[in-house]
Amino acid sequence: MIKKILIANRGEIAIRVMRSCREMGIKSVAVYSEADRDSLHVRYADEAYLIGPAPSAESYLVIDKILQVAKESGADAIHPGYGFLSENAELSDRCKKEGIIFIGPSSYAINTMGDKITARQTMQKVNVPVVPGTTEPIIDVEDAVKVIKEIGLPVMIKASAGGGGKGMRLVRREEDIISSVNAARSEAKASFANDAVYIEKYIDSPHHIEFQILCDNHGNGVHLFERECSVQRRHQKVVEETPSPLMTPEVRMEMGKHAVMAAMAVNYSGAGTIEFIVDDNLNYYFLEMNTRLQVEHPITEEVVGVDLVAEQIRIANGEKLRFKQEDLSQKGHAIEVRVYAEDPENNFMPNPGKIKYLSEPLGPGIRHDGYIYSGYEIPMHYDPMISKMIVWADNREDAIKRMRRALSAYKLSGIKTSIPFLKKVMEAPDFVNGKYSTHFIEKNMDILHPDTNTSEEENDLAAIAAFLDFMNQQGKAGRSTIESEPRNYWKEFGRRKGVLRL
Amino acid sequence: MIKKILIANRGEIAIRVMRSCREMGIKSVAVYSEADRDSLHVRYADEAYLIGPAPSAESYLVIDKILQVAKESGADAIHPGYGFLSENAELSDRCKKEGIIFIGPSSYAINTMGDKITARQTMQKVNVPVVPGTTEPIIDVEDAVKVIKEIGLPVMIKASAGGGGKGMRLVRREEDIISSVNAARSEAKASFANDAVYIEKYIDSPHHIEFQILCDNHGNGVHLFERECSVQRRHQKVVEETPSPLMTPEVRMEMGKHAVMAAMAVNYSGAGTIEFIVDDNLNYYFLEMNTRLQVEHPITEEVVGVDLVAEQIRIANGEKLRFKQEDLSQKGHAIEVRVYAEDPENNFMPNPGKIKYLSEPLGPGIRHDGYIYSGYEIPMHYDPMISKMIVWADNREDAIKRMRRALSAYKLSGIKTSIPFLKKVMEAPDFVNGKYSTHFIEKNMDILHPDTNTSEEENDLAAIAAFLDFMNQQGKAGRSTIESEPRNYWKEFGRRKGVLRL
Amino acid sequence: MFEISINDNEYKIEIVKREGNKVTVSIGDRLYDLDVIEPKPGVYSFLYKGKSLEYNFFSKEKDKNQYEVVSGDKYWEVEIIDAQRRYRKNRAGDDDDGGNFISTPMPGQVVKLLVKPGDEVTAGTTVIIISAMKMESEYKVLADRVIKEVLVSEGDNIDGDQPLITFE
Amino acid sequence: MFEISINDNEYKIEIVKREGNKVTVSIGDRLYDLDVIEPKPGVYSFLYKGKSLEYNFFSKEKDKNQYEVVSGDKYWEVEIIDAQRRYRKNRAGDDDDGGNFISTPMPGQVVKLLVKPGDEVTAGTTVIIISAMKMESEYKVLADRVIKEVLVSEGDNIDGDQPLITFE
Repeated sequence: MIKKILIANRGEIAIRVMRSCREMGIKSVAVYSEADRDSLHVRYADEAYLIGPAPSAESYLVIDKILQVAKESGADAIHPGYGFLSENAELSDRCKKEGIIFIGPSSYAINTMGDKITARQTMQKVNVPVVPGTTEPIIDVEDAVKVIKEIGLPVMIKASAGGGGKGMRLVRREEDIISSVNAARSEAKASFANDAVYIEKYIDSPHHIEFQILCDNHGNGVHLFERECSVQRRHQKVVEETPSPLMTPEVRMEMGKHAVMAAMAVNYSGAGTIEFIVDDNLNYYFLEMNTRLQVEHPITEEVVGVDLVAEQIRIANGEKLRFKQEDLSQKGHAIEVRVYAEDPENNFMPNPGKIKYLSEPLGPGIRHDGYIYSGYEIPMHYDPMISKMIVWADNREDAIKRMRRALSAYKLSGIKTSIPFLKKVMEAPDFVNGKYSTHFIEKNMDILHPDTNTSEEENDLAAIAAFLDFMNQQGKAGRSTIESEPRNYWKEFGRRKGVLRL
Repeated sequence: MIKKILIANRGEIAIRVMRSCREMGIKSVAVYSEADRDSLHVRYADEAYLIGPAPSAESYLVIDKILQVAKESGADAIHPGYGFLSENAELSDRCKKEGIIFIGPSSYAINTMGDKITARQTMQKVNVPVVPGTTEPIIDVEDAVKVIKEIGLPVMIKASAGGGGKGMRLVRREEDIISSVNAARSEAKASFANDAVYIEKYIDSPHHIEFQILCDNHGNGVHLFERECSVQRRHQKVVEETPSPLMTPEVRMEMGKHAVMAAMAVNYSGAGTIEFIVDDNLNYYFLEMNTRLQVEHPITEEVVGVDLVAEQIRIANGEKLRFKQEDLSQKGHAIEVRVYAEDPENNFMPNPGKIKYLSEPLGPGIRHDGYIYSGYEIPMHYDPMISKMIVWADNREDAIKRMRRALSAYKLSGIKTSIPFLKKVMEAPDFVNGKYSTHFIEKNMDILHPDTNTSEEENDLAAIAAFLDFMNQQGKAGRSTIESEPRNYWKEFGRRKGVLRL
Repeated sequence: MFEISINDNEYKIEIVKREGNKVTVSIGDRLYDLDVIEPKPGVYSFLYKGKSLEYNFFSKEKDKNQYEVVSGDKYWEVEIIDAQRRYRKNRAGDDDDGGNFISTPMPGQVVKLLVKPGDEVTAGTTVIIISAMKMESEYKVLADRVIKEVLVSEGDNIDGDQPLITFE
Repeated sequence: MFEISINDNEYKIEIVKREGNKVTVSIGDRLYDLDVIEPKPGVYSFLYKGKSLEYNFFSKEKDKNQYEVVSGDKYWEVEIIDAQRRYRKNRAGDDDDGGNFISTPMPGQVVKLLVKPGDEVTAGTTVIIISAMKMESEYKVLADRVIKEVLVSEGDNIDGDQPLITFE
């Protein structure tokens, strides 16, 4: 039985894992870098050990240090969270060697799924659909035409040696096939001195839909339905929801079965995610498997009613899955947004700094997985995600409304965040109507900026607020009682009126 | 269509109602007393109006002032929350007269259910079980014996004119009936010069179980299952949960039907609660109806997946119920605890004051309905309840574990609260086993006190923490940069070491 | 040098050494090496032999030397005894037996005054009624008393631990 | 008397009257009667003609006169112009065209320096690479430049708006 878990991570996911540990009566061990002594995961854990300087490569990524703390603290198991060492096959192996339970799959599963080519081959072997295309380079025009006709239009022709868009041709019409193949090949030859090309099915309006799976060590596996993750910026997910507005019960069942088959194909153990690319007609293709807990796992927890971290721990403990596929169902609708310390008005530049004031949304249907607190200074060494806001409601429309309420009640000052941007996403017609692909942000960029058309009265009142605060700040040095009496700031200000020549 | 709602309340329930308003795109109007300018409901609302001095009788209870603000602000409807004017028939009538929608039932329903005797008579008329007993005083021993045999033992014999336990006799055995009746009558005669007695079924180990109902204005009514509210102190509910650990599906269905019948008997409109007293054998009797939203409504929302405030507003809007009985089901388990500003170590004395530091539990399965913020001074004029912590989990055992986690992560300083007491409730074997009646707190009082058997090391570390803070406080006056740099308190302290002669 | 009282034990306590957030404290004859930060005013995070511990306080507004310390599910009452406090403690026996006035443990409002200066009241008599948060409490004298001063009026808001009525 | 700039308009602004939390402010030729409290430092709650409004700020650490004001879904940039600020503004035209150094809008770490003093670089050349939160950004010169000083070294932690490299 696992009695003590070392969490080889930081930030919200470390705390997320510790929360389940606490509920299960399991002790948690934090590790931290020199930049993280005052991070919440250190304060939240039962034990905490320093493992090195701020850069991850010298602390959170050093397997030796983590194993050393595990032994020193007597931890039975290591949970890697996501990111950092979560998909590191060496950690999985080293744990096995040291007799520590790795809460995740074997190195075989990590390696097989971590390599695009072996993953694709493995999926083909068990008949999970992959994006149609050639796996061997093509050097003959006749072959290319034959392959394209097999795959069906549209296709993308890509230079074997290519990159940066050079030697790429999108073909939509049959009459363009030969000219496009030739053009791609001659461009490839000119750029890379190699005219071999690959051909791949082109998906016009792609949706990113993934399936959560859980497999125990006794040959049982289930899926916990899908997550729609098409709202992406620079291939980073920004908003996720479940159920997917695109999905039908039939396709869901079929994709779910394929997801479980995909996991079974590598003797998977624990929680994992099968990512699919899906077109508007619900044709779907295996993209990759994430052999770890995902950032967006909470929306599945909300809708299916399962604590995924608790299940990971039970599986690692050698227990059998507590439910069969037919015991699981989706209830209501959940949405997650990722809140980043970044400036949406300034090309989403990361914006670390100190949180001055923090007020978190509460009330019905809101779950908030975060790690910041007022007074905390976000270190610049790590990921700028500061929290995940998750809402649940009976249906999608109400969930969107609830998310709007949550975002407008989430107030913090000191740093800029993506909250204003996320509010705009919740209002964008394409999102509200559930009609969006991975092109959503690009397509809607001009309506995703915060409002600037405000009335004269609104402008005046905002100016007055800033002015009153400025006057308050000016007089700060002169006040002595303020510290213990924050509410009297303003009263004090009044009393000092004369002094300040107002 | 309701576009703007005045919330004639304060504290957590005012904010709870405003949250649903915000999600529904309805403007909210707050009213506040002079003690509440900095209360969160004023800040959270779209509009806010002062209605008088701190005492409720001069502000929150003054119907004229509330109607005046409703007219001035152009509110279409008034939501009374719970407490204050929520079961005031006059407000219901006055609203009708002024053409403002009262979000609650008619004065007829409020009055009929508000009076114990008419409520009991109404229930008997529609065959909803009431606690068996006599409604007319009995002056003859023969009649008494006959009635007792009808009701069945045990019974309580109560002096008609009685009070304070005088003239009361509990009868458990048949052979004691005549002697007990005589004893009660002679004691009653001696004390009150009146030997008439009532006889009532005595319930040994009573459970307080209530049913949530919703009725629209079109003759449709449903129940949303039960809430178990037996954890009470001085008839005040402290912890509520749903489903009740006592319940069976058959009894639930039957009680639910009776609850809907009870509401229909007074042409009920909106959300209401039928309270039953239940014995260990699941015999149940109508106790009273609360013609308003209950404090503990969130546990029903969590388990049934319905926003009760939103439904109240839709019903008041004249809409038909969006679901039938067969559409509703219970999923998982929810528990609510009421957190009071009170000192459990000092006879639960209210303990108002200023919140210095506040850190609220987050993460999976936790809902927190509160209204305090760090820096807020809880006024002494109103109810000492500061928040409600609600957890949801897949089953009762996990919900209890989650509540323990939530309570230990809820940190605030400045005032004493009932949190340590609530933690002990979550650990008490009778609660954990689901075997408790309304006598629970009384029976378990000695194990509901916080731990004091701590080790020397634990004592030393606690003493050191207090000592370090004391030294910090001592040096406070000398520091100037602290205000904007809270995290440097301790660093500053270090630098001042010499000065403080440490 | 300070003394500290916890769970009815008194110990000498001293900060022996401090470097950055590494602190060594002696209490009684025991020595503790700690890693200490104060992430927010009044919240202390200790790392001690690997354990992560966090402390919150409920200190009385009126008495900066008295602490109620909370950590996890545990609770302590702590008093820091400095020179001033020791002096007052020594004096206390002379003119203050702790029973020469009536006060309340919490803030509230005076609802009713039942005595005036000069009244003689017997043990158990209610002399004042205070309301706080919808609850009224009666305050009684513990012994036969003669009322000296009544320091508040009906309707007054009062603080906790404030003398309300004094006795001869 | 102060001036304030909001959405590119400049107005005179003044607190005309104040009693308790009732405040009258004039801005331009408009007068506002407000009920104002500051429930927490830096958070302002206004009641104005019945409306309840709340304001938060993101003020730059380096510049106390510049505010980014947020209320609900709305957002403003505000600058308070006092005597000192006006003086600096008037001077600015003489010796500072805003382009004689490279700085970053946020704190970070210097990853790579690509120039040294005396180097001549053409417009668009990357001169420094900064990393902040897992993202590296290249900073380029906007015109042909001669490097004057390099004020930081590789590996240095830097603040936002801090001059890193200056030009002749």
